[in-house]
Amino acid sequence: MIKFTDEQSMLLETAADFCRNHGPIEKVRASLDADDIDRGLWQEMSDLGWLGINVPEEYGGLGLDISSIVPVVESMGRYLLGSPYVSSVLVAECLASCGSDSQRSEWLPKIVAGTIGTFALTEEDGSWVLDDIEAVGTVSDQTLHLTGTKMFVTDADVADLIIASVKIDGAVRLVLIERNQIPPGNLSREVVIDQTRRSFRLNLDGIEISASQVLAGSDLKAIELNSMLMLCAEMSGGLTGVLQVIVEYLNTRKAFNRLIGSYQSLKHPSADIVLSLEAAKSHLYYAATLVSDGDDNAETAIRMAKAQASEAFAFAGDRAVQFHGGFGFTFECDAQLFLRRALWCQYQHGDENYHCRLLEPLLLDQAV
Amino acid sequence: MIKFTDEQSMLLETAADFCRNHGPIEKVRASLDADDIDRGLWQEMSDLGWLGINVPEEYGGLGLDISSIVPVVESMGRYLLGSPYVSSVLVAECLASCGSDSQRSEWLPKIVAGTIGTFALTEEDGSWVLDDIEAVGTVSDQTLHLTGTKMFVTDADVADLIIASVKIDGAVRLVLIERNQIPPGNLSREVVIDQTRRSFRLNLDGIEISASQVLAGSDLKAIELNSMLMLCAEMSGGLTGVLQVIVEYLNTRKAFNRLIGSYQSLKHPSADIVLSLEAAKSHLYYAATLVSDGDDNAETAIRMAKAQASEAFAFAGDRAVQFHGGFGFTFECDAQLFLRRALWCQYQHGDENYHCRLLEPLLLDQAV
Amino acid sequence: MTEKELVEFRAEVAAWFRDNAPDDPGFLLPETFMEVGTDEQFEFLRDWQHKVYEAGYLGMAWPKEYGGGGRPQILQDIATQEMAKARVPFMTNTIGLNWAGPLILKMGREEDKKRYIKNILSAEDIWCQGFSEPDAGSDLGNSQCRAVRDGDEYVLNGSKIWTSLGTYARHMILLARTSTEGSNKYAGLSYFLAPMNVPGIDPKPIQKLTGEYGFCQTYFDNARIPADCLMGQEGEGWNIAMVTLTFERGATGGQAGGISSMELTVNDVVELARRVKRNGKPAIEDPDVRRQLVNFLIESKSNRLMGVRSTIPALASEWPTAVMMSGKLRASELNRRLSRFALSMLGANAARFVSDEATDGGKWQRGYFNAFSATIGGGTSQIQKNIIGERVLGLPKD
Amino acid sequence: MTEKELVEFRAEVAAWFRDNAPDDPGFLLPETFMEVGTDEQFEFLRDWQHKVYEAGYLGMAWPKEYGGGGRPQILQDIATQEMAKARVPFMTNTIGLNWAGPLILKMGREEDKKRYIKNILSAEDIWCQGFSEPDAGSDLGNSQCRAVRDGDEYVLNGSKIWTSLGTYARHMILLARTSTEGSNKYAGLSYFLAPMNVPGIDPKPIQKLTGEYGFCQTYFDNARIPADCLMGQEGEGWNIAMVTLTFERGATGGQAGGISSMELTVNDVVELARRVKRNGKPAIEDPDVRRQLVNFLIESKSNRLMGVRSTIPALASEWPTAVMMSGKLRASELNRRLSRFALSMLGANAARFVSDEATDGGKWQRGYFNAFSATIGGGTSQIQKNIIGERVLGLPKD
Repeated sequence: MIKFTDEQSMLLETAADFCRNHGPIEKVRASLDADDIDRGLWQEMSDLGWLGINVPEEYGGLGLDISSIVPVVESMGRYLLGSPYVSSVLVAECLASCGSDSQRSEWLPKIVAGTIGTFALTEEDGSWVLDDIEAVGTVSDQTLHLTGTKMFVTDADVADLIIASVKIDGAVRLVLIERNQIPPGNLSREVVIDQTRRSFRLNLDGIEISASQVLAGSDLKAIELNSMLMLCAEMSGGLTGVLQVIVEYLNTRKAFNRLIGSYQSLKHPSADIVLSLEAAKSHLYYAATLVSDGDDNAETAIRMAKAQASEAFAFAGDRAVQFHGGFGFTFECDAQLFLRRALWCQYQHGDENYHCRLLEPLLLDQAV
Repeated sequence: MIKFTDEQSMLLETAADFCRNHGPIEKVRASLDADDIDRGLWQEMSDLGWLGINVPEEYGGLGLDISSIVPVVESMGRYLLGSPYVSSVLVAECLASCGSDSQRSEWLPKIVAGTIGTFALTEEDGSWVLDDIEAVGTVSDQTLHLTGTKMFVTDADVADLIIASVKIDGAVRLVLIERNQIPPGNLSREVVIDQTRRSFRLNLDGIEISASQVLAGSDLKAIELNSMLMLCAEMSGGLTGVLQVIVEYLNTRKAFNRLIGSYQSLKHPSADIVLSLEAAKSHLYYAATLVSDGDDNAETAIRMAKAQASEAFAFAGDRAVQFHGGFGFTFECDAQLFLRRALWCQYQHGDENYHCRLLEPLLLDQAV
Repeated sequence: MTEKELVEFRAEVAAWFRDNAPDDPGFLLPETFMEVGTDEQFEFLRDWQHKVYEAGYLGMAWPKEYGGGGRPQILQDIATQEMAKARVPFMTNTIGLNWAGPLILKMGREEDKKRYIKNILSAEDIWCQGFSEPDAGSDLGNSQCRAVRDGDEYVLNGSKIWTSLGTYARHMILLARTSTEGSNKYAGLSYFLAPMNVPGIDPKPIQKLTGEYGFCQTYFDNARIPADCLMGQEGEGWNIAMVTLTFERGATGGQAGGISSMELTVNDVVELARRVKRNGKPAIEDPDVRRQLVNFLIESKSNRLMGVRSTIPALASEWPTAVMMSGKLRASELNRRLSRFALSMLGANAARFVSDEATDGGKWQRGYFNAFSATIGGGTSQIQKNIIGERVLGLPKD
Repeated sequence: MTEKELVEFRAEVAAWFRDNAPDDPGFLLPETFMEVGTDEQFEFLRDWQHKVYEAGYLGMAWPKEYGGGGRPQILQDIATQEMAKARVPFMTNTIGLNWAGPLILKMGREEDKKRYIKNILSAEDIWCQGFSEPDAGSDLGNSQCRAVRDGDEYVLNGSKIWTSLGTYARHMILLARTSTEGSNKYAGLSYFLAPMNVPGIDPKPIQKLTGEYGFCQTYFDNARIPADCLMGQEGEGWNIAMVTLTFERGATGGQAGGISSMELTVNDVVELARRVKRNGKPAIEDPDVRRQLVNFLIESKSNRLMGVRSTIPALASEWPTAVMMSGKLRASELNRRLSRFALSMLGANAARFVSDEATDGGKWQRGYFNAFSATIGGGTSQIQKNIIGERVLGLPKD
């Protein structure tokens, strides 16, 4: 029911080591709200071949499916690493399935080599329904004139290509915007709750691209589900990280002459958290297995995983702050880093209420 | 905002004493599933004048409003007393407002003197919407032929009059059925979760009453709200009772050489329960005040009170069983008596989900 | 065996249970062996187990020479799965099949195996368990029930509690104190395969919060049992009890197989939601019911997936014992909340109790009350959380 | 005063606040005095308090001879209510108005009253509080900060934490240890009205989890303060601190009045639900949002009604101290959950933080983070539940 190949095991081991080495929390703290990504880290990821894991072999990748990325992203989540890795991998996945031959030939080898990609999908009202957009592309001759505004475009300033959703003749299409096609001033940094993220607002007004930059396909659902799988991986890793922070403090700090971990009011919620982590990790690898198998139930599995992990990680982050007492209220305490990460992950692509409502028809209204 | 008169204070004091004296738990246990009500108890209540509290003075009552009953019913709930008191009082209230002059003159003085009344409203599907019924009354000459079945008719076997809801010419009306109009065999005892209740199924088929037994009014909403106010009073009392049971055990029983009340996993939920009791009691007397004032917000207050207390009392009952450990699993432990009472009260006239949904338009869709 | 043979075997078992599933007896059956409260229930269930054993679908992997099937464990696993799917009544001799039987096979003398195993499988001999005591709380080490050697007998005095099937059982696995000395309270305990039909052993039914029966308090008043009922040596009782408990937790194999309860699943509750009305409308259409059902489906999926994932070493979490140590907590609390929730779908009819007029005869109300047996018995949920906090996460003791 | 006069007064105050409410300063204001993180915030709030005092709506019931209004308490209560209704910024000198001021009026020397009271009201002198210490946990009795008498001075060494407004304060109410002997740890504590502008007193801002400032850790390095800063006698510190805390809890009267925070109400969140979109639709139309809002409305109504009902002796419950002892727990936990919930209504925009692009400038996200100050400070919610269990219900100590 859950498959995990030797290949994936090896990748997981490498990723865990790599992220542990790059993940001392001081390094993460130094990266908060940074002006640039960690170029050294990026180069190392690229050198390890991680950017090509899900790229077809003909374009220089390993030819594995997107679910093989899960252990890598989970490990990153464990140490709160920030990078354009997930967005680049997802852009590659999207190009591989929705791009034209020439788009694939042009971009996939570049991504394998370290070119950064990202998405511009969400708009001002923060809707999670990806085809609920207002940005427009108007064709005249062979040029596409874009208008509208996109939000939460991560690492947009360092991305070489941005896949954006716009309406062309009333239909939602994906377009590929290159870095040099964005006028200066159209990008502005956003202040987001997870300071390890570098997020931008992208004003599409005045951007002109060639009509050939429209992607052949526009499978928004695939983008949504793949993104969610990656978020679940981050959350599973993050839950592990935050629980370590909690356990360490509960085993160190004393109150009324007892280690605070001996109090059931802290011990029992910590037990709840470890069980929620076990659940999250299980849903994650189950969803990954179904994605890998191309199983029709993958959507259900991913939405379940997203709903469960969103709630669990946000709860753990909240309790982590509370259980650290006065120290938890300071920026210096690592609990807040995880809480912020949890809130980011929870509100990307829909929280538990959203997905549980979407799960209702999938789970309840079919023949048993 | 909450009014409580000296008159009510005195009544409360008398009621508390009375119920404490009649409420040793052994007596309650002896009454479970009994074939008859406690006639002595009933006589005493009648002698105290409690059956006339809300009956207009012209019919021999005290002429107070229904909310004055609250402290009496709360005290009864505290000791799990069972009796046809609430149903009789509510029948009197209904007759006073919906009955004809002759119906009032005939029945109200009798109720003050101890005649038992009850309602037959709910039907087989257990719907809480009181006008969602199928029972029918068909008029021919001056006779009304009844058909249909009613559920949860408490103390029907000892009631002298039963107010039932039936559809006459498509409209829901209330009719007054006298004891001698019910053929033998039309009543059968029901097994209900709260063994202090004596509940019956009433088959209306074959019952014929005079057309003059139709009540002039048919204010089902008033019946619903008044019944709920009484249930809230029972629940507030019940919460007090069950918390006493919990606290006593937690201060007596030891595990691993410590009194179990010293464990936070029992202590903290107990703290939650006392706060929920304080809330329930407050909502109760607020709702009683608004009812007494004839305030338009009484409906909102009662539904809030019902929703909050239903959840709180059922939670407390559940935890009471759990916290008693192995003993809690036995019939001998009093926790189950309260849990059963809580479940009865919760599912009469709608649980918290039902009322919260009804509160939405009342609370959210009006101008702030 | 080949994959094909397994598939064929599964089909065969499924067919047998389809054809042989007992008819509705006309009374509400218990859902676990701890709830057998009347003679008619007991007899019905005993006969059913006997029939399943005769058909060859119980104890399939137990040695042939003692009455088992002597076949591969995988076949029993398949038979058990199909038994569960067929939703037939459970195998009532649970203590025998899952605790005493495996223990005797693992540690018993040859004569014990010959004497007990077949009758455990056929339900000829019902077994019960004598570990807990009224005042010992959750720590078995506090057991006070005495067994004093007197010639070739032991004399028993004291009492045991939560003896399910106590009045029907022919044998008891009994933990009793043979010494009050020794380095610690565990050292003086011994383990017996005790007969129940002996003067001075008196199982008294305990009325449960449901009003029904199913457990006893078993009193020992100078009851004399043969000395060869002792299992192992005097003073080894604690260790043998711990081995027994590993069978209880299902952590190791060795049980006879067969379902031991009518497990309540979320799908049962979904199915209930489709056919009952809450407030005049099918419960499945109620937005609150729908949301709750989805939450429960996710939770039960979590539990199933955890079991699967934890068998893949590469995917172990940093707290690898969490899944194993939490099985009882997760299952019992889910069951309590789920049966509690099922009630809420019934509208006013939630307030009924076991009777013909109640939905499904009142099994939902009774199920909720009975659910406490698992959130309390075998260490309360509160104690389970302590165990997870301390043994899994390494937090300090209270 | 007549009912009519009160009504007129209320109208007058309401009109004044309507006419004098400050304009939006163009930056996000703090919501409590513990969140004042920048000079521009501080100056704005200090000026506002000064203006309210000058208008006569602060300290109305404090004695006229020290700078108060010398008028009936009921008038101040009305003014405070109207201030809250007008949703104007809070009175920033909270420690002075609600703790130090009432204490000095109750127990201080005549010269203290003359010296301090007026400037507390006018915000000329900001006060801060020095009770908590970094390693003392929730028990003030563990305070280690030393005050050693040397001639007509005390020499201070150690540190205090959670000093809000520490960098702006001119005075501190300070609990320090003058003796390590005595029958118990409480006996050696003394209470000071200490100046802050003294060499060796160094308040260092602490960065909060929001990334902002608002608290300090105040270090004392051989700081010398005049001996007459001692309040009462040496060794009376614990008792005076307890009196101070009764003012904090608001259990007794005596405070200057005026709102001390921008209280988040459920109605604020309902209002937010009306104007924001969750997933493309007004949040108020989302069934999960609606249900949650109703629950919050019931809970906040519970809190308000408890306060009212508990003043009616005949309606006291069997645990009459429950309401009073739980005020902080109920309010702080509701606030945390409510602001957390408010976030969830914003859809993807929930993931923003303090900035122009965020809904209401990011006050909801910041509000959630800041909410922990109350669930942690002044005894964590976990400790509060212990207190209710032990002191209200009479359960045994841990």
